Amino acid sequence: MTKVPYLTPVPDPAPEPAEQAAAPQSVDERRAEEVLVVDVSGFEGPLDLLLTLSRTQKVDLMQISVLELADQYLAFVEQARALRIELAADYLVMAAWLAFLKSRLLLPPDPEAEGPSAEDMAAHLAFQLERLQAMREAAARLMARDRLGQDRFVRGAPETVTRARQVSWQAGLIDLMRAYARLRTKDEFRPYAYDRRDVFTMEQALERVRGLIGFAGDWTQLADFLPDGWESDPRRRRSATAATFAATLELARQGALELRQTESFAPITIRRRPQ
Amino acid sequence: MNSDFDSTDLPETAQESAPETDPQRFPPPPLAEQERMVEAVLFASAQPMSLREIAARLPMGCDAAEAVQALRSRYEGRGVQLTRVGDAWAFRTAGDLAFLMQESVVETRRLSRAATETLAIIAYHQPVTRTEIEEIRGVAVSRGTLDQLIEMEWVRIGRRRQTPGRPVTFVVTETFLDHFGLESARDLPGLAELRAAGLLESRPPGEGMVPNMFEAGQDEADDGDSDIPADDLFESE
Amino acid sequence: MNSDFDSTDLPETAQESAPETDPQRFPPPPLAEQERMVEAVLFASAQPMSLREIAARLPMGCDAAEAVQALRSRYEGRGVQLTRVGDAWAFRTAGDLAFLMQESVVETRRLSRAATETLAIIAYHQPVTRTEIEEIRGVAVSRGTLDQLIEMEWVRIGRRRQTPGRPVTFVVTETFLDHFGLESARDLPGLAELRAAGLLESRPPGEGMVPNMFEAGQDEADDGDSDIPADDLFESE
Repeated sequence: MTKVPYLTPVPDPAPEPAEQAAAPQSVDERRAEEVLVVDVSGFEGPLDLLLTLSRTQKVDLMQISVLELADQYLAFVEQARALRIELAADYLVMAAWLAFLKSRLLLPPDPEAEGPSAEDMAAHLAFQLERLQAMREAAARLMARDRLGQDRFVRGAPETVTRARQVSWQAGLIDLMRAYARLRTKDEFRPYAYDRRDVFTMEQALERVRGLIGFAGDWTQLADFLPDGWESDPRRRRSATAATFAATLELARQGALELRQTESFAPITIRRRPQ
Repeated sequence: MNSDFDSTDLPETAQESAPETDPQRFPPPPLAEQERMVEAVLFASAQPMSLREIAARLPMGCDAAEAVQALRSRYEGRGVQLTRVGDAWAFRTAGDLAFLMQESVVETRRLSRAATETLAIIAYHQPVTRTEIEEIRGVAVSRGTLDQLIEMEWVRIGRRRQTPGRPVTFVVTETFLDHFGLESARDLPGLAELRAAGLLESRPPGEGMVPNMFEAGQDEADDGDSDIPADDLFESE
Repeated sequence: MNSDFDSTDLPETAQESAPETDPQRFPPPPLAEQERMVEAVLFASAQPMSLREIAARLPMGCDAAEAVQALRSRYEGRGVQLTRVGDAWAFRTAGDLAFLMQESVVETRRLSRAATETLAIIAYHQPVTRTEIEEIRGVAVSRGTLDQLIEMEWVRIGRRRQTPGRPVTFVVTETFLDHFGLESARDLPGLAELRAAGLLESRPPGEGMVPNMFEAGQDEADDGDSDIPADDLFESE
């Protein structure tokens, strides 16, 4: 008979299990049940759940009955559903796969079928369970070793090694000059100098805004401060706008003017700071 | 003499304290004296020291390897032992005296089950990719788990695997060996048996095999730190 | 300690002499064993320990004084000695080996290309702002590069430029001039001389191609690099 683990629903408190109070159980039985009284979140994935279920078979993992295991797993999932426990998708994927494997194991082999046989699939699952179990035991053995800081100790008063460190840097004048020459030569290939005709500098903008702000007693749009002949060409307009905006920020910082913007992307208006 | 270290092996940056000592003119101190020196140097250090680091502190012409061996047998059975940690050496108190040392115990954060399992898998299967760890555990490895192990300096990033996607691999460190009292990763308990049982093989599930239930492998390529030089120290053979 | 694991996993090393040993019923361990115990306890202790403190850590019935004396003679002439510190005991490096505890290292390092170039620009154009350096190099200057040059005392921070943002400027130091055997930074050969020396082989840059942006009063204009398409200038370093 397949033993089905008892599930506590995750969201609601479990209805008091009747059989716990009822028939007295043997210690072994109770312990076996306690192991399985876990909510799904207590398992680290379907493989972990399968490994826990396989323990109830009380056989070496090498001789595990994958068919029985599949039944146990499917019953577990069925019960979880009955209790309306949300199972993570990977549990359901495993359930579907196990149901498929079960049907393959029960049916006579189809000589036409391609891919691994049902036995291969079952063997691989058994291998995975065995390997996971082996790694768990290895982890426990590792953690039980004499550990540094708990069983074995380092020198409590290590002596510091005084380190007189001198760094001598290797760089001669020739390296320096070469580096400089390299940079300068590079200029011929890389046009890092740009055409300044289309650049309105912040200095120019500062000068212009400073001169104009005196006349703008009331809120005036930033765009109105752009110099003549810079509005049409988008490149020139962008440069002039950026420079003018930076200049107004600078002047605002100095306390010469005030900036206002009613909402995001609304036009920016400025005025001279009232005295 | 000094066969393990020819001069080109020494870091060219470091010149130890008596550089004016000409090895031609002054013979190295006798082995017994070299042993005393290694004893002093290793006693003073809380961290394991490699032969090269020890040699850099000794006068020219000393044979660090031989001195270490002599020292090791001297401390056999003592309350303090000269233990090998990968390619390095350190004095550690004997494990059987742990009961005396309760007061020195450092409280450490208890590792989660996921972390201990992941650590064991890395140690036994190294170098191992994240996908392989996930394949063995049957669940996705949360980034925090590996981060924690790396932060504890028990795990580091090894060479990239030369397979499509060039996934990074994980290996255990010298600090790991030191912590668990292992001379090398080959001394992991039960390693030979596990290998003989075929349980350290990574058999990729074939078509139609157990489903891959998590989105593994997608983050392998972005793991970064591609150029961490991975010396073969701890990689299992 | 090992409480979280089944007893089957326990290594055979641990727990041979149980701490709950009843002094009435069990004789104290032999002196050789007591000596081992003192050795481990003193090794692991951060402070020198008095006989009373040592005794408190040993099993009942041990003779701490005798064990300490035995241990002391064992370490006589070794690289490490059991020494008395006030009325307490501690392991210390043998006095004649103190020289091993210092390490004088002379490292010779080459400056990185980024550092050399940055240094050259500062030397030729000082006082120069970071933005200007970046404009000449064509790549961003990492903070680390400037920090390194400042730490080497070849570069220091000069006056702030009296322009918006008041950027700091960098200048070379006396130490720099000393190292390179220069009277002043003005002694650095100019472009024409570099060319004459064969260091600059190609033809001179066309007029107007390279604006002389480092003449006083004109460089503010170059400070804002907002109008330069970033990708043209800043290749990643």
